[in-house]
Amino acid sequence: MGVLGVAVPERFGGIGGDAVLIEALMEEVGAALVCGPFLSSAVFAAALLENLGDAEISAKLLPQMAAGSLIAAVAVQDAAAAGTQSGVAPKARQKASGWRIEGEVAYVIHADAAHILLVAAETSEGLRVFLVEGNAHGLARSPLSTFDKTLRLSRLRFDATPARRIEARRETTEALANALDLVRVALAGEQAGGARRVLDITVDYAKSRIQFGRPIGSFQAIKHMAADLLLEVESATSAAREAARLLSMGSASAGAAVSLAASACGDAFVKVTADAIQMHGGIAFTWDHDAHLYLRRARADAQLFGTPAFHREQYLRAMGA
Amino acid sequence: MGVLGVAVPERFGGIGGDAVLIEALMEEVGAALVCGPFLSSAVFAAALLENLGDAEISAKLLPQMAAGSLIAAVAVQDAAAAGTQSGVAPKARQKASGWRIEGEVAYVIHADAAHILLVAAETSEGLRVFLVEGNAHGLARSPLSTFDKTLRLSRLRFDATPARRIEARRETTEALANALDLVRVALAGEQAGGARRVLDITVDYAKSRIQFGRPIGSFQAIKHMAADLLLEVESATSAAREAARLLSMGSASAGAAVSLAASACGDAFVKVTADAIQMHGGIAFTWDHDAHLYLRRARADAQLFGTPAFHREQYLRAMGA
Amino acid sequence: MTSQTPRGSQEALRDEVRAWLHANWPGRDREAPHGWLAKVVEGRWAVPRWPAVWMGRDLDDEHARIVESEFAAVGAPGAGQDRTNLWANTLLARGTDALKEKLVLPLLRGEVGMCLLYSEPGAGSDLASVRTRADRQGDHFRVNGQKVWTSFAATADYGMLIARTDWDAPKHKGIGFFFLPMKQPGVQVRPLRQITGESQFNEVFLTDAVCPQENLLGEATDGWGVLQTALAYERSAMGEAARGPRRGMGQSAPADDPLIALAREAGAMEDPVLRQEIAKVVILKRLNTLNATRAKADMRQGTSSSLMSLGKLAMSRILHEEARVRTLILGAESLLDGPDHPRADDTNFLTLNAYFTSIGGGTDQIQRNIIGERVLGLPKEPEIDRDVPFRAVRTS
Amino acid sequence: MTSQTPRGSQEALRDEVRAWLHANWPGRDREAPHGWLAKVVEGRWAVPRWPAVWMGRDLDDEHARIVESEFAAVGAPGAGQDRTNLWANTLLARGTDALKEKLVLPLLRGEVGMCLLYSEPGAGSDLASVRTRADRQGDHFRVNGQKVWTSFAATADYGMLIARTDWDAPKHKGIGFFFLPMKQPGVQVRPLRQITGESQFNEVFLTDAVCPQENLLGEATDGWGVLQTALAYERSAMGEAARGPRRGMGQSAPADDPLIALAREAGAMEDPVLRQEIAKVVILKRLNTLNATRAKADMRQGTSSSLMSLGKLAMSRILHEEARVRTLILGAESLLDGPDHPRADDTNFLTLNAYFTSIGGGTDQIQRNIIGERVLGLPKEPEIDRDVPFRAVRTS
Repeated sequence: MGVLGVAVPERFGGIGGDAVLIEALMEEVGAALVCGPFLSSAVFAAALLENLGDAEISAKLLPQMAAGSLIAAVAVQDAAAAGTQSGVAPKARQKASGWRIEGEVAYVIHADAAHILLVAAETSEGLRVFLVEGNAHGLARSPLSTFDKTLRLSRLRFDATPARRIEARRETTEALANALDLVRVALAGEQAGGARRVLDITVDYAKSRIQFGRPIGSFQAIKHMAADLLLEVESATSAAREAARLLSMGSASAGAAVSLAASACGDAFVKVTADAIQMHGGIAFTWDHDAHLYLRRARADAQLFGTPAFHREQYLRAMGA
Repeated sequence: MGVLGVAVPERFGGIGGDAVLIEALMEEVGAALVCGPFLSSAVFAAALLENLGDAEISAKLLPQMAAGSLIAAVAVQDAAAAGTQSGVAPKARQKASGWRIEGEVAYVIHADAAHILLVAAETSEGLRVFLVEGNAHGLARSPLSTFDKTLRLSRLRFDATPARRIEARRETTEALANALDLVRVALAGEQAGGARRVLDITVDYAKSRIQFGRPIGSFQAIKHMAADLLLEVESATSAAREAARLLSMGSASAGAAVSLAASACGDAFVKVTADAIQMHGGIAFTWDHDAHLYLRRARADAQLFGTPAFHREQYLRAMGA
Repeated sequence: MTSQTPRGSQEALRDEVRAWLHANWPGRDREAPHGWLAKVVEGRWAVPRWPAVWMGRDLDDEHARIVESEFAAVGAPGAGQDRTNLWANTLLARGTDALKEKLVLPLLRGEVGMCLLYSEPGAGSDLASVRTRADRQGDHFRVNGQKVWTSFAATADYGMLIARTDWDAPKHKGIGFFFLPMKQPGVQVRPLRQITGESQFNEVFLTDAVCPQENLLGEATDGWGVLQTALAYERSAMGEAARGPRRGMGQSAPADDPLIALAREAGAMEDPVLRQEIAKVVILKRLNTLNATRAKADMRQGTSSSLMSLGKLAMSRILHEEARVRTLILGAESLLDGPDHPRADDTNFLTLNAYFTSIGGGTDQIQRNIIGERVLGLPKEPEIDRDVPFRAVRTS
Repeated sequence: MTSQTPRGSQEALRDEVRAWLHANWPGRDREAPHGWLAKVVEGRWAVPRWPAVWMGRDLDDEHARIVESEFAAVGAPGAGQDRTNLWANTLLARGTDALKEKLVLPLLRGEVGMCLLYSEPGAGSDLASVRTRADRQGDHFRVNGQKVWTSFAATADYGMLIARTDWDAPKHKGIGFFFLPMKQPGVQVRPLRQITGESQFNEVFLTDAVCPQENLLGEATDGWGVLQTALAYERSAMGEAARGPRRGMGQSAPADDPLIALAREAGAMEDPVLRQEIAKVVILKRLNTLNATRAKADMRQGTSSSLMSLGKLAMSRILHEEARVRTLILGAESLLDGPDHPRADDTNFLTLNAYFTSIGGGTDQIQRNIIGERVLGLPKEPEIDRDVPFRAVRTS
C-alpha cells in the first residue's frame, strides 16, 4: 500500500518520490498489467493537489491518499483525451451556500471508484480546481464501456453540485500542466514496462514453441521481428526515463522530453503488443491468453492524455519548429 | 522505330495505339530501362498534338514524329512537377511579325534533344499551345544536372521567341489534361514494368547467391521481402493496366484510375528498387551493378507528373471524398 | 450428354439452363425454396463438370461456367459445386466407393454438416506434426487426441480429420485422412473464445472415437497427399473471400467506402494527415479488387495466377491498416466499446479480428514462405525433421 | 607503477595527467604538434591499461578513464588506445613476439598504415566462407585470392587478412589470420566505385603475395577465433559512430536539426503531413542518442548493454527514413543533382549512402540475427555447412 503515497510528500505521510521513482514504479505496473486507480489517484490527483498547494486540503486529503484509504479522481475537460476531444469545461458559481458546479466532463478515469473528485471548472476569474465529494448532491457518474476492461471511464454530470474551491499558490493552468507532465511520464513508464514484458513473454514463447522440428524463434521471420521490437522497447525505456530525469530536475527541456516519451512510448507499446499476437500465432487469438489484454491496454494508453501524433506535434513546437 | 508512332493516328503514319497498347509498351521500356525521349516525344507531344487537333500542324509534324525523324518536347509549367512546383506560365503576344513568347519553364523533359517544342503560354484569351522551333531566336535551353542520368531535364528561357500558335478544336486545358492522363498511364506502365524486372533480377540473384552453404533466397529474411515485393509488383501492374483500359474506353472513372495508378505505381517502383539493393547486399552498392540505375529511375518517375502523395489526394477528390 | 460443337453447344446450353431456371427458380434474387439444392442436383446443374454417374454432365470448364453464370444472374445458389464444394470434391477424388455412395449426393444436397479437424495445439503452421493418433483395430480406427480451430464442430455430422497412423515413418508419411463421424461419445466439443469475445471455433477432444475403415480416404499413410488435394479445393473455393468487421465493410465501390463514410462522419476528411492515411487504405483495397479481377481473368485463360496466393496476404495488410486508420480517425472515442458506441466497437473488433486473417489459415509468415517458394521459386529452408521417424522429431 | 589506495590514487593520477598535459599539450582544442603520439606513448598515456613492458601502467578501467577524460578535456588525442586501437590490441592479444616487437609501438605512434582484408566477393555476410588461400611454404605463406570493401588499401603497410589454410577442415576451422605486408608486387589494389559515385573502398587482388610466418596471429587454423577478438575490438572502438550525408547531419540538438532546417527553408514546416513525417525522424534520432547515452552508462557500471548492438540497426533505419522524408520535402527538386543543387545532392547522396550502413559491416538482416541470438537468446538456424569439410561446402 506504500506505493499509493509515492507522489505524496513525506510530510503528508507519503514517500515523496520524484518523477524518476514514479516512472520506475510504473514500468512494473505496465509489466504486471496492474489494474486500479493508481495513475489517476496516486499520481494525477496527488500531483495536482501538491501542485495547487492548498495547505489545509492537502493536510486533510494527502495522508489518507498515501494510506490508501482515500481514492481521488481528476475531472479536467480534454485532459485524458487531449487533442481529439474538445468540450466545454463545467462552470462554477459562488452562491450564498458555497460553490456550485454545473456541466459535464467525459473520459474521467477511474471516477467510479473515487471517494472524491478534483474538478476543474470555469469561474469568473478563470479556471479553478474544486473538491467534490463522491456522494455529493447533483453528481451523476455514468460508466462508459471500454475496450480495455482494466480501464474504467465515466462521464460525469454536475447539476448544481456543491463543491469546495481549492486554493492555489500558482496559476491553475500551470498546476494542471505540471501534474499532467508527471502523469504523462508515468504513463510512458507503464508503456515501456508493458512493452518490455510482452516482448519477454513472446521471446520465451518463441524459444519453446516447436514447429517444423525447431523452435519458431530460430526462424528469421520471428527472430527479426523480435530484434525490431527490442529496439522499440529499449527506445521507449530510454525516452521514458529521460523524461523522468529531466522532469525531476525541473529542467527547461522537460516539456519536450515528455512529449517525446509520450509519442515514442505510445507507438512502441501498441506495436510490440500487436506484433506479439502475430508472433504467437493461434494461441494468442484465444481469449484466455494474456496477449490481447496487453494490446487492449496499449491501445488505451496510446489515447490517454494525448495520442502519439498529438505529442509529435507538441514535440516540434517545444523545439520551436 | 515503329514504336515512336505508337500514339500517332494511322492516317499520319503511326500505329494509332490506344492507352492499353502504350501501357504495355511502357512496361517493356521500364523493364529494359530504355533511355531517350520516348515518353516526352512519342507519348506526351504526340498525344498533345492529336488532342489539340490542328489539322495542318498535325499533318506536318506527326508523320515525321512517327518516322522518328522529328523529336518534340512539351514545355508546360508545373506539368512534370505537378503538385510541388508553382511557376508562372510564359506569356505569348501577337506582334505584326507573328507570335512572340516571353518567360521560362523549368523541368522540361528531354528538351535538349528536341527539334521542336510545344509550349503552353498565356495569351489574352487564356492558355494556348505554341510551336517553337528548336533553333528559334531567343530560345535558351539550360540543361539541369539530374540524379537519374537517363532523364534529361532543362530549364527553357524564352526571350521574344518567335512561335506559331497551334489551333485547338477543344479547350487547351482539356487537351492538356487528356494528354497528361495518357502520359501518367504510360509512366505507370514504365514503373510497373521496371519494378517487375528488378524483382526478377533480385529473385534470380537470391537463387544463385550462396551464403552459409545455401542460396540466400532460402532465408526467410530475403524470401519474405521478395513475397511482399511481388504483391507490390502485381498491384502496380493491375493498377496501370486498369487505368489504361478505362482511359482507352473513355470511361468516366478513368481519371480516378489514373490517379490510383500514378500513386500506387510510383510508390511500388521506389519500394521494389530500394529493397532490391538491400537484398543484393554489397554487390548492389557498386557503381557497376544496375541496381542503383533502377532506383534512380524509380525516384525520378515518382516525381514526374505528380508525386504519389499528390495523386492520393487527386484520387480522393475524384472519388468525391 | 453427347459431345457437341463448341459454338453452338454454348448457346444451346445457355438456353437449357435458362429454361430450367425459368421453370424452377422463383425469380431474381429471391430466397431459395425448400429442397432447392436437391432439385439442382436432380437437374444435373450442381456439378456439371462431373461424370454423369455422379449427376454431372462431363462439361469442360468453359461450358460449366455458363451454367454458373446463369445461376448467378438470377441469384440462384447450388451450381458449380464441382468447383466450390470442398467436401464433395475431396470425397469424390479420394474416397472409398462405399463412402462416396453414402455421402457424395447428400453433400451436394447440403444434407450433411461438415467440419475440419486439422489443427492441433502443437500443430498450427506445421500441420504435418499432428499428434492425434488413429490406430487400426480390425475394421475401424480408434482415434485419440485434440483438435482446435474447428468451426461448426457442434453441428457437424463428419469431420475431415488428419491423424497419425505410423509413428516410425517420417512426419509427412505416417498420416491418415478420415471422414470422422462426429456424433459419437468419443467426440467432445468445447467452444473456444476468441480475443474478439466471439466463439466461432471449437476445441474437439477425441477419446477412443471410432472411425470405420471405409471412412479412410486414400492409403492409411497417404493422408498428407489427400490433405493437399483438400487444401487445393479449399483455396480455389475460398477465392477472394475474407472476413471484415462486424458491420459495413463489404466490396463496395470506393466512392462509398465505409472508411470514408466513417471519416466524413467524424469530420476527419478535413484533416490532411488523415486524408493521406485514408487514401492509402482505400487504394490498397481497390488494388486488391483489381488483383482479384486479374486473377480471375488469368484463370479463365487457363494460366495459373500468382495473384491468387497474394490475396490473403494483401487482405491481412488491408484489415490491419484499416483498423489502424479507423483508430486514428476516432481518437479517444476508440477507448470505448460495446453497442452504445458502434463506431468504436467496429474499430476495436476489426483491430482484433484482423488476426483472424493474418494468423488463421496460415499465418502471414507461412503465406510469404508459400509465395516465395511456390510462386517465385525460391529454395526451401533446410527441413531438419523431414526424413526423421516422427517419434524422434522435436515437438513443443 | 605501484599499487595505490583507490581514492587517493585517482586524485594523484588526475594531477599527474594534468601536469603532464600542461607541460606538453599546446592548449585547449589546439592541433596536435608533430610527433605528438610518440610523446603520448613515451609518457605512458597511450595504453594505461597495458603492462609496463608495453608502455602501459597496469591501470584498471576506472583509473584509465581518468586519463582519457583529462585528455578529452583539452582535446588532446592519443590516450586510451588500449580501448580504441583495433590493430595494436589485436596484435598484442594474439601476435608473435617478433611481430609485437616490430609493430606494437609503431602502431600506437600512428606510424603504420593498416587495412582490413576480410570480405570477398563470395564471402560477405558469411565471412567464414573465404576462399582466399594461404599456403605454407617453408618460413612463409603464399597468398592468392581476392578481397573487397577494403578502405585505405592503397596506402596501408599491412592488412589484417583472413585466408583459408585448410580446405579439409570445416569452414570455421581452416582459416588463418595474418598481418599481410601490403607493399609487395603480389598485392594489387583497384578502387571500387560505389553507387554514390565515391570510391572509398578497393578491391585487393592477391597473386602469390608473401606473408612471413611470424605475421601469423594464433594458430594457422585458429584465424576465426582471432577474427572474433579483432571484431570485438572493432565494435567497442566504433561505438556510436555512423556516417551521415556529405553535408550537415551531425549530432546536433533537435532544435537545429538539419532536417528541420531544410524543411524550414523549403517551407515544409507549414505542411501538417510533412510535420508528422519530420517529427518521426527527428524523434528517431533523439531516441538513438538517448539509447547511446544509456548504453554508455550501462557500460560504465560494468553491465553489458543490449543497446550497443541496436545502434547500427537504428542508424540504418534513421538514415533511410531521413532520406525518404527529405525527398518528400524537396518534391521535384530531388530530381536534380550536383553542386548546383546542394539540397537535392545531399538528399540523393543520403538515399544511396544509407545502404553503406544497412549493408556494410553486416546487413540489417545479419544484424537482426545477431540481436535475436546474442541479445535475446533465440536459437540459431540449422547451419548446414558447419561441420562439413570446406571443400564440400556449396558456394556461389
